[in-house]
Amino acid sequence: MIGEIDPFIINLTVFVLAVFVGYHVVWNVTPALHTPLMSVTNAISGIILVGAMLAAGPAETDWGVWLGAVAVTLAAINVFGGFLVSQRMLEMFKKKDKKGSA
Amino acid sequence: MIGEIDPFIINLTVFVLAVFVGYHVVWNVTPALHTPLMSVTNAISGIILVGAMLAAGPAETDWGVWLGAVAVTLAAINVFGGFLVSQRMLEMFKKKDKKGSA
Amino acid sequence: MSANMVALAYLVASVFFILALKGLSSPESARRGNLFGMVGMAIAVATTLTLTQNWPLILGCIAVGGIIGALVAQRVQMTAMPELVAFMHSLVGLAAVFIAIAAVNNPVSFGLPEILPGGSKLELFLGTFIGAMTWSGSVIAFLKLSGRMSGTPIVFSGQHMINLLLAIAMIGFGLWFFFSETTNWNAFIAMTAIAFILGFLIIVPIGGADMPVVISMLNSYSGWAAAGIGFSLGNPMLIIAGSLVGSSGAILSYIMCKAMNRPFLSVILGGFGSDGGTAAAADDGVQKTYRSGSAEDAAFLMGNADSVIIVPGYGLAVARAQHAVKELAEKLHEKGVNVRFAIHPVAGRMPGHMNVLLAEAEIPYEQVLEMDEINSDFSNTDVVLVLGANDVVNPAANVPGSPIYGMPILDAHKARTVMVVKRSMAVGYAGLDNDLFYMDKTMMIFGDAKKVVEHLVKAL
Amino acid sequence: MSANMVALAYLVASVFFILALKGLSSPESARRGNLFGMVGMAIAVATTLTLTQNWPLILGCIAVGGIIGALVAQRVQMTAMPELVAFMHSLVGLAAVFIAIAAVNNPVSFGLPEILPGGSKLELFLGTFIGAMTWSGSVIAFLKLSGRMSGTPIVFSGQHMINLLLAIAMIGFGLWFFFSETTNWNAFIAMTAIAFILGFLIIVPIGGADMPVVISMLNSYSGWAAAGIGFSLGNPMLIIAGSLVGSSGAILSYIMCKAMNRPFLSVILGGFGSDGGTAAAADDGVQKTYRSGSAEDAAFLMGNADSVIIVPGYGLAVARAQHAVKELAEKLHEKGVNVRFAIHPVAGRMPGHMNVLLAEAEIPYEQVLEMDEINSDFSNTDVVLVLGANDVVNPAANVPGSPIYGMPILDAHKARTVMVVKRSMAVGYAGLDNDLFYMDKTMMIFGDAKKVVEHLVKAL
Ligand SMILES: NC(=O)c1ccc[n+]([C@@H]2O[C@H](COP(=O)([O-])OP(=O)(O)OC[C@H]3O[C@@H](n4cnc5c(N)ncnc54)[C@H](OP(=O)(O)O)[C@@H]3O)[C@@H](O)[C@H]2O)c1
Ligand SMILES: NC(=O)c1ccc[n+]([C@@H]2O[C@H](COP(=O)([O-])OP(=O)(O)OC[C@H]3O[C@@H](n4cnc5c(N)ncnc54)[C@H](OP(=O)(O)O)[C@@H]3O)[C@@H](O)[C@H]2O)c1
Repeated sequence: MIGEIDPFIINLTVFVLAVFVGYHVVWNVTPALHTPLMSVTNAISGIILVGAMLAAGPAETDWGVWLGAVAVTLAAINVFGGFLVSQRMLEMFKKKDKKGSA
Repeated sequence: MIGEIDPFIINLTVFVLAVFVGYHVVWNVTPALHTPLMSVTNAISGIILVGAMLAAGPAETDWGVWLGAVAVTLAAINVFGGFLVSQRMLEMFKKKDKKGSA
Repeated sequence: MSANMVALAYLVASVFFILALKGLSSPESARRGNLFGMVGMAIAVATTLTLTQNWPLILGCIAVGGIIGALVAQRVQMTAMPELVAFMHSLVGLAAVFIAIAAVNNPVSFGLPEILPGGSKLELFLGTFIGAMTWSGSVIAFLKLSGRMSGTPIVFSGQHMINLLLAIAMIGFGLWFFFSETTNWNAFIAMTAIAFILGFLIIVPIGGADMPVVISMLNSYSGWAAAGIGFSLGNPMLIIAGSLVGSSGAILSYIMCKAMNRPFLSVILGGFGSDGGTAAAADDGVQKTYRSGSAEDAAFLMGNADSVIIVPGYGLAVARAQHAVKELAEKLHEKGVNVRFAIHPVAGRMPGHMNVLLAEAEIPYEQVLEMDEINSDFSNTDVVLVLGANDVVNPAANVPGSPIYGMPILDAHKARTVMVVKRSMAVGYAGLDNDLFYMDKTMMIFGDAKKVVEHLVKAL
Repeated sequence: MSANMVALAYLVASVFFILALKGLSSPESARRGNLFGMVGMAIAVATTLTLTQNWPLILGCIAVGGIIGALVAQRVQMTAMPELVAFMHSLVGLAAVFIAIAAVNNPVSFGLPEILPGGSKLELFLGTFIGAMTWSGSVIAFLKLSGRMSGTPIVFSGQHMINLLLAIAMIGFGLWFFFSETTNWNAFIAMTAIAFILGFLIIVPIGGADMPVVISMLNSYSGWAAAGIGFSLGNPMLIIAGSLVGSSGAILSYIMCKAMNRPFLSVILGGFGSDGGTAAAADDGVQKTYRSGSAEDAAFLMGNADSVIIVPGYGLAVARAQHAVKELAEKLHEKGVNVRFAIHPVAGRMPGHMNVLLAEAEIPYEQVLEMDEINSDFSNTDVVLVLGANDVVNPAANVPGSPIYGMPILDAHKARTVMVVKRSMAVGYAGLDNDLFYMDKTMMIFGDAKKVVEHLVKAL
């Protein structure tokens, strides 16, 4: 059956399920980690990098490709910055254990 | 892109997301309602009725169709019995409110 | 309906099923959740009806099944819920087998090619075998839980060997079916028959009280099987609903095994647990003494207590004592006693069993507390009344080397006075003697739970 | 790679993203979660790389961006997290606009037809306009949060009218773009430019302290936009990751609005909140009196208390007093005082702001309690130290008719003694006078939070 279904309906199915997953996963995040949640989702929204790479992808380099390259750079700042700053923050939430074992 | 993807991968995507949803939703069920959870999922597993209807569906009624009809009956017992007994049980969990408002 | 409309309707039905389970997160929203489940099923069935030609026959069958189901649901005793679930479960298994046979007979009606492709054959093989095992396993579970068959594990030597040989034979026939050019009915029927027998043989060695884990596991399997059929038909409805049921069964099995502190595999391999009727096990040579008292003694002590915790167990369900208990709680409440109920996650014979019984008796659920919520309060409690519970209050769980070592228990032994209502000194489901019964502060009150509680109410 | 392999890899990456967010459910698993997020991103990027021809250029750009990102992440002060998120957010918006322009220029490289179909045009229009607004909105948020621009709402008459006219113009150019046979660059550029301007104009009237809601909302929008692009490219990776981000932003906005007891719409329409620097509002004609004391007085009282609850607020972040506070807590602890921290859900300028600062100072998170956990303990507490907080302890929230009526607050006013550290009698973000400051049991200690706390530590 799935072969005959319009891609839009399939996308919609995936979307609806993903929203349910997101809803539950985010509500389970502990309030103490809401700032890291913001920065992790910020990093994940850097998935736009995938789109930017497609824009910078074609072999003939016209101005659109250069625009794509700039987008790649911007998105990469977001991805690296987002994950690394989250890492830094989350390390802080751990410190206490270190001291306990020291 | 989704048009070129094998239906199996699409099904897999839907499956993986649905398992995540199921996992979260079930863990959020309060332990006091674990028996109703069993009977509700029992009723939902009556979704096999959909398959039974397809088996009983064809116009030329050979023995396969009759088998399908029996399957429809069995699955229907499950669906109706499951949802109604859940309803009966859950009414009990409510009774107390009634008394409070009386 | 076009494939797109069907897919869209199925998506809507799936969302309703998800909302149904979400509703069960609290007693307030649970009834609405169940309603959502019904709506989802109605949408799924109505949608599928447009794909069939035989709808008078189908609607007739649904009506017949529906009436039977409704009658069963209306008549069943709340104490019989475990067997009901097992019974209903067997129907799903049987229906799955019939559907698989019908699909082999006429693949086209399922949108499959006339000559079954290998993948579909594999899926039909899996569907049939899981369905058949679900059926026979659930039937045994039903018989054991309803007491129509002894709960004692049926063990004989070479058992696992025979099962292994049968499984190999079944897979052999499955391969024959798989590699036959045309539809090989002989192989298919032989395979199905062996699956039925195997289902019986695998389940009989499992003790009656392990049946809830078995049911839950089979429930989970049937969910995964539905999802598997969904893959072969490319039907997201079956995939999503199947995954929900599959996760639910798996999580419940996990919760039960964890609360019993037993590995899942040991439950499934069987041989554990008795009917609960055997006499106290060998007592290390030392004759232990216990104190027994009358309902009047107990009523006097409870009437003068500040706080009472009631620990219900399987015996409450056997005796159908829930309504008497409700009266008892009210009587005590009138005397100014703080009465609460402590529920162990595996008290009784299915998860949440006690909650349903207490809810049936209209005991407000604020008085009914889970183990984690109440365990620290036992030490400040005057009287604990253990009503037909045994393993869930057995302090042996704290002793390394005990078979139930590590199982979380209700700390009834920490209360100032313990009263235990049961019919004899017999062991519970785990077959272990219970040191709680021999403590100085413990008083045994022998008798059927319902009768004893009724006496208590009168004496108060 | 074949489309199937790509789709499979994207599915794996999606699962990693889900696990990343799941990890944040507890501080113990959070770092592993973040790692999962990185792995997911690495898989997504590596997979996409196989679809591009220009990979030296792309890898170079990623390297440059990565280095900049790493440096920023390493250097940023923890107190500057709100502005950092706003800054990073603006980059996503700008990247989205560039991608949309590139897609209009060369649709084929995105797997779209040479002549853009209507649906894709619509999606590109939405993507551009949300991206542009995200960029300009986040830039303003960044400037306001980092203090480079006054947090005061910029309001002028006819503001909403102008915005409406611009929006209509933007949609008009969008329609022109949509109905043009060939690629209509004029319409597209005009539309984009208006979207940028509109982004500025819509955000400027919103007060500085409402920026977190704005950021969160824009974050949510950018998630939905990514999901939308996923629809047009049939890319499940973008759909799933986008939905996760979208839900997260929406839920955080909801939580913030609920904790402030303000409808979302009133936040977005703007005009609320000041820089926090204005003098105490009109005091109903009556001159209210307050008592102020020195750090030494406060140290004496706290040193002799049994229990102290510290309520940190935005002022703690402004003063960067977290390390000093840690020393204070340790000093008190050595004296046998039971020290705990009470965190209001919207204390500071982003959700969880205080938790991060206290974690940075290595204050064990068992001492750091959420509002619900600690609110009932205030009445049994000797001393409450309010450190640069204001609105979150304003009892006006209990007074019907007050602008913050209904906002849940920390019950600091129920403690035996209240000490408030701030620089003046100025109002907080909500612009309201705080009756807590005028209570008989309250002592104001004026000064910068860090300096005052350092004095306290010395005096103890
Ligand atoms: N709930 C679940 O989901 C689940 C699943 C799997 C396994 N289990 C197992 O089931 C057990 C449940 O523990 P439990 O404490 O509830 O039950 P239990 O340990 O089986 O003990 C029940 C006790 O009730 C007494 N009893 C039986 N009929 C009675 C009657 N009519 N009146 C008064 N007393 C009666 C029995 O003693 P007498 O014969 O002396 O009267 C027996 O000792 C645990 O071992 C658990 O691991 C539970
Ligand atoms: N956290 C979020 O996610 C979020 C989101 C949106 C809105 N908000 C809003 O932000 C507010 C947060 O409440 P809050 O109590 O944390 O902050 P607040 O009400 O804004 O008060 C902060 C106080 O800190 C003082 N202060 C500033 N700098 C200081 C310094 N260097 N040393 C000492 N004190 C200093 C200020 O008084 P002086 O000027 O007299 O020193 C001010 O009264 C709430 O109204 C909330 O609704 C929060």
